[in-house]
Amino acid sequence: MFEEYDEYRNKIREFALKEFTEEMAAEYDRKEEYPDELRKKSLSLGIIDMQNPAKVMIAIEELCRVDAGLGIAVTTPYFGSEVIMLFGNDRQKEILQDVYKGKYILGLAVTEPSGGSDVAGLKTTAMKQGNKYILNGSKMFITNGAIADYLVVLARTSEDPNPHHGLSTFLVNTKSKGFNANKLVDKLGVRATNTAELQFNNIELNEDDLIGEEGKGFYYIMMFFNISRIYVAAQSLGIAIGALDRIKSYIKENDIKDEDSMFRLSDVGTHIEATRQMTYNAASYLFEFKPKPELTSMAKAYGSETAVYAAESAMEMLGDKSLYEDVQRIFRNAKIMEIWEGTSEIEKLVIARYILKGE
Amino acid sequence: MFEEYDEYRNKIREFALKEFTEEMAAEYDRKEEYPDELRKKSLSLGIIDMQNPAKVMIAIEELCRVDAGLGIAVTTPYFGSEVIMLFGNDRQKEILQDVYKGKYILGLAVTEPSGGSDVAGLKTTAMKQGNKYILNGSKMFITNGAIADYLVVLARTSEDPNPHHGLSTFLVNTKSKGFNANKLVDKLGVRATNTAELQFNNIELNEDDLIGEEGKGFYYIMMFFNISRIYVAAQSLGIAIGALDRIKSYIKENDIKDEDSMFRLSDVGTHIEATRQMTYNAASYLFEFKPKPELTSMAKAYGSETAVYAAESAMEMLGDKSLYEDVQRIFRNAKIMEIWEGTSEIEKLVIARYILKGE
Amino acid sequence: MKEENNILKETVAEFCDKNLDEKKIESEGITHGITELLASQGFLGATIPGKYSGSELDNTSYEIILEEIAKNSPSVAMKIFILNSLYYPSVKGTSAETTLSDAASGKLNVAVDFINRANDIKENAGKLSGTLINVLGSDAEKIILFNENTSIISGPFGYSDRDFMGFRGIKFGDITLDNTATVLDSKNRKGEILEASYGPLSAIALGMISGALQKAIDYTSVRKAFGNYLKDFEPISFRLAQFRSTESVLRSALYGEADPYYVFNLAMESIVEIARYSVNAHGGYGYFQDFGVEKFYRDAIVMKSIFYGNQELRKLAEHVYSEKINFV
Amino acid sequence: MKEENNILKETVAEFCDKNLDEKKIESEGITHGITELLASQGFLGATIPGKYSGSELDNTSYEIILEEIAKNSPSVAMKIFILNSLYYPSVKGTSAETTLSDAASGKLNVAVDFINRANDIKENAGKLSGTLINVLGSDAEKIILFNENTSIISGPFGYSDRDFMGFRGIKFGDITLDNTATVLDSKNRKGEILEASYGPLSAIALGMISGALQKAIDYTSVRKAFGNYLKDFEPISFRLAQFRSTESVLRSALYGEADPYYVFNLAMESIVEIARYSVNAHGGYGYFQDFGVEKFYRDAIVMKSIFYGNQELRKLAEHVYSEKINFV
Repeated sequence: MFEEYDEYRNKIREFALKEFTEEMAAEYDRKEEYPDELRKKSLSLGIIDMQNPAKVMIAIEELCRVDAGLGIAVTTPYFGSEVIMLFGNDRQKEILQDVYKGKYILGLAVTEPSGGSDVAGLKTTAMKQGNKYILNGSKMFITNGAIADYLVVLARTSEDPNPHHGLSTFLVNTKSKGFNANKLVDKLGVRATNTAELQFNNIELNEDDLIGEEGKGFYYIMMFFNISRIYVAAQSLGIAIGALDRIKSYIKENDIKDEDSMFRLSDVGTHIEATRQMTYNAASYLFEFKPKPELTSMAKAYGSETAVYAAESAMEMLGDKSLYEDVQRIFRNAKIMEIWEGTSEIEKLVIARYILKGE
Repeated sequence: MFEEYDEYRNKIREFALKEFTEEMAAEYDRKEEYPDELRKKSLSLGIIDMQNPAKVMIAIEELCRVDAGLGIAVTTPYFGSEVIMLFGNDRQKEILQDVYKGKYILGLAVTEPSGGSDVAGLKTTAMKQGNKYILNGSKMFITNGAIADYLVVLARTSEDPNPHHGLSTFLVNTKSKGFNANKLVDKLGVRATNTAELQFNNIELNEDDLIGEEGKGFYYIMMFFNISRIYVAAQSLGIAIGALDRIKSYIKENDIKDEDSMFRLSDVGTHIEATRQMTYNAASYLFEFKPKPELTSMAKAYGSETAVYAAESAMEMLGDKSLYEDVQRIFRNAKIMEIWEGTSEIEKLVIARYILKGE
Repeated sequence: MKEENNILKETVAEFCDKNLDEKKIESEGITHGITELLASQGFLGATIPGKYSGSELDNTSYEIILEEIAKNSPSVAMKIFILNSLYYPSVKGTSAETTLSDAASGKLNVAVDFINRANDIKENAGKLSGTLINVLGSDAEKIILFNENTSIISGPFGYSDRDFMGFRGIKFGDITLDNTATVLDSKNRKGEILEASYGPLSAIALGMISGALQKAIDYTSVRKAFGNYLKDFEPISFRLAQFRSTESVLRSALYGEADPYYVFNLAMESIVEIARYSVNAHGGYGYFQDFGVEKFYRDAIVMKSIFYGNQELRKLAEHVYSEKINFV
Repeated sequence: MKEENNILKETVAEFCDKNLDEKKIESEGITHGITELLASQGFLGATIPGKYSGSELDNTSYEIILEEIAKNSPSVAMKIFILNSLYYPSVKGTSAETTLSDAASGKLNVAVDFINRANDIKENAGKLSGTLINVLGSDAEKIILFNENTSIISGPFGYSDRDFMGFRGIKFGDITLDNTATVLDSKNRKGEILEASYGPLSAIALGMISGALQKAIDYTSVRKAFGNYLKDFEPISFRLAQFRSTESVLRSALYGEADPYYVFNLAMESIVEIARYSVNAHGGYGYFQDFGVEKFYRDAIVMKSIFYGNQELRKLAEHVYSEKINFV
């Protein structure tokens, strides 16, 4: 189901090679700033097609292959849009259209300072008072947190003995009174993306800010993660291929022949091939609405390890030459893959559970 | 292209579960003997269909999943048949039909005592004298060597500065005068298979014993290895799944809950999924006559590591319980996967070469 | 290492070279003759008091003996370990202490059922009946049982052999009991005894690592492929060299000031990989008993399977965190 | 470890605690003030003779200083290493030896261009022109060059900074030369100098391993997830405990009798994995400089990239095989 997109893939690759120059990638990495002009350019050139997840995945892979910081920056303004697409009301879907047109930036706020991967344990509340919900709490490590116009926020709307119940999703305007975002700096990598800590102080939300049904937020978000994880696998795949590109160039340019390098090259290439097969296989189930979450989790967990392995291999194989800009940036970018959208630890528990269920 | 064989797969699985009892597997492992009655039974039940490589692959996987010693013993009497199928003359193809009918056992004799993976460096000669070829030399680690009726033998027919030239393949009757086979014993695993050291002392071969054209033997054998490697990947996949089966049973029967075991289970399962995707993907190119040797080599190298990893994991997770018959046999069987049909070292050089060729 | 230790090391190495035919031991077991030789050299009863015909050696000397012998035959090293590190502390201070004399002089074959999978063992006034499953040393005449108490049972027993994956020099199988058992101790000392054995077990592991690796280094120094020595191929010699680093660091730590817990842990984390790759370095030959390298791979995984599981890792983690952990 | 060594260890640890703000060093570099403090404590010129204001310490003491400081700031440890293990042996016995006085007392900033990617450096009667690429310590006033000869070049230089992946406390960049170079030695001593530095480099690596791991152990002891401490999850605490085993064995070997070659090799083979996993154990927080753990991951890979490549592995393999190898 992915071969028909070869032309689209080439187009993305050309865009990335043309726009993601070393100067630009290094500059945004140094400044730790979001490259808003690239977002606009990518929209004007039709790089992003959120209606077609296969294309989104290919775009992520090819953009991250050239630079993950810029690549993620360009593909992340839509982060959380699947939640609105699937469960949002008409007004929310209109806002989403404006996101797609480039008018707004979207984000998703789930993780909390105390929570990490423990979604059900979150402490942010949106208790109903009359026909309003009053949002209170804080969120951590929120991508686009300080630049988003709207955020999909998960909060507790009722106390329930089952912590998975009683959670709901809202579309929150970041211009709301009581909203505060604190940009987090000095990240190891993907520094062209914006990460923030958020505070919600008695933000008033209307009933039509609720996304979908009250109390179903946990399940919406889990469904969303089942989709977004495949995109992280694609980010990882792109980063790994990018690292392999640099290794290959280095070997060719320096006429490297030693067998140790050949073996390392082979191992990196094999891990990438495994990641590719697992990612596209999991995606083909997912995009045909027959998701196999264990395959997605495997692709994400294995893929993130591959990204890190490929990046570290590039550093080690290039030796002190790796200290130049691009390879060391790949190295710093790769690490986040093992952390966001569910750490590898969480993925592995999910996988184990599915394996034991199977015959 | 493999899903249509689900029914066939079930049939094989049933056969293996019924015939490969623990008693039988343990007995042939202990005796280090070839189970000829199983070969005959598998033929009479139509388990083997050498005309259809997809089915061969599935049979190998499912049989090795239950027991690799017996599984390989049952699927190996045809070893080398692709060479005859593709390049043999009518008489040779008739013999091959008899192999398929169970009348004869076939084998392939390439490796030499001094050679290992260095095929082009072989020393066995078959020099022409009049209208005869005189075969002299020795072979090492030959599967079916002491039980085969016929062997496909690679030998040097002319001195050529290019060591890849001047090699030819012959179909040798093991009843020929001057043939001697010495069964090698005390193998670590796959002890139901027969392994031998061969001596050829002035064996007279006729012109119609030559398979295909003189001087093309090296290329025939390399082509054969491109096919047989995918079968080794399938053996590895089967062994790994078999190890996972034991781990799952152990976890369920003993109600194991510790997270360390869950992680190990997840890692083994993920490696197996990667092996499965790579193996079937490589096979789909190969069986449609568009081989991508680098994908086959990746599947073989990665798969053999997975088989060993899964088997070692089973040993370690079951602790002292692994010392019972079946798990420890899986462990001993798995190791050969990294050695035969091209050590992992050779595969990795092949893979590296292809990666550097690609854009 | 001190001069006297080096002399001991060389003496043991020489003894192994001359007297231990490791292939024969693998297929025929440790014969009575070998046991007596070990005893006459003072290796068998290495740490046992002199009054019981032991050599009363210090820990370092004991570990040197285990390491050197394990390089050649892990089975023989394991036999010595069972007597000195498991049997001796089990009978020490009990009525069975006097059995040490015969044990250290090679006249009495002893074992400890540390795998301890009793199958419906019933105790009736000190009389045990039932089957002991998977006893390493099932041909012994005295066997220590770690059940609720520490007990000694006396043979000769009827035993059934199993094909055994590792430590093939030692009999392995089930024992049917119809005998008198003596309770030696009112508590099970298995935990403390095993804890004290991390050093000696590490010495055996180190010997196995060293033995396997040396075979691989020797083989790759003389074997050619594609016109070059195997060692000329970087992926092979680099990897073996890295393993030698691990071996060397482990040895320095074992005989130095390191915590035996940590040495044992790193040894267990490296031993299988090193043994496995040492087999690989031999190509097809590695798969056959004749080359003497595959046994290290078998013995390594058996050692891990028996001595290094979830419980040991929990203890290690608590050791590192210096507190009791409530594992999820 | 001897009592005096333990006292030194504690002294250095206390010094770091009080005086080294590792986050500030990461973002602002090693200030003149810090350098002077290091000098006044005698850490800066650890091995340099007393007549040059050094502390003339033995190797063990030097390594203890490096390890303890690297636990806190690998950059500072690297700065001390550059002076003691690279600069000092380079100028020893040459006309530039007297510069050690100022260097050891923190008045003179020195560096050694061991990456040594000269870009069209031209020499004309001792006068060098061109650009030195990627000099670690590019703000130094005296820099040793390992070209065909060992030379010293004197600044102050014009230099351009690069954003640097690791050892951020030390300036890293290019230096444009238009200056007088003095040839100190007629042969390049880089090889032997680096060889002698495996011990000190291992000490830095060990400190980094230890620093990263301690952060992870501390964090997992207090941080909760799903209602449990992170350490309660076996895959986390087991792995950290295993890394602590490696750390402990390495330390025992480094300060014991092990071959520094082997210690260095095992340290390089473990450091990145340990630093990486220590970051992971911090979840999202690990990705931010503020938690002080990601720097170990960056510094670890830089250390490997600079000091541990194909050449070192070839040397190691030849060391193990005790012969020259003709690598394919």
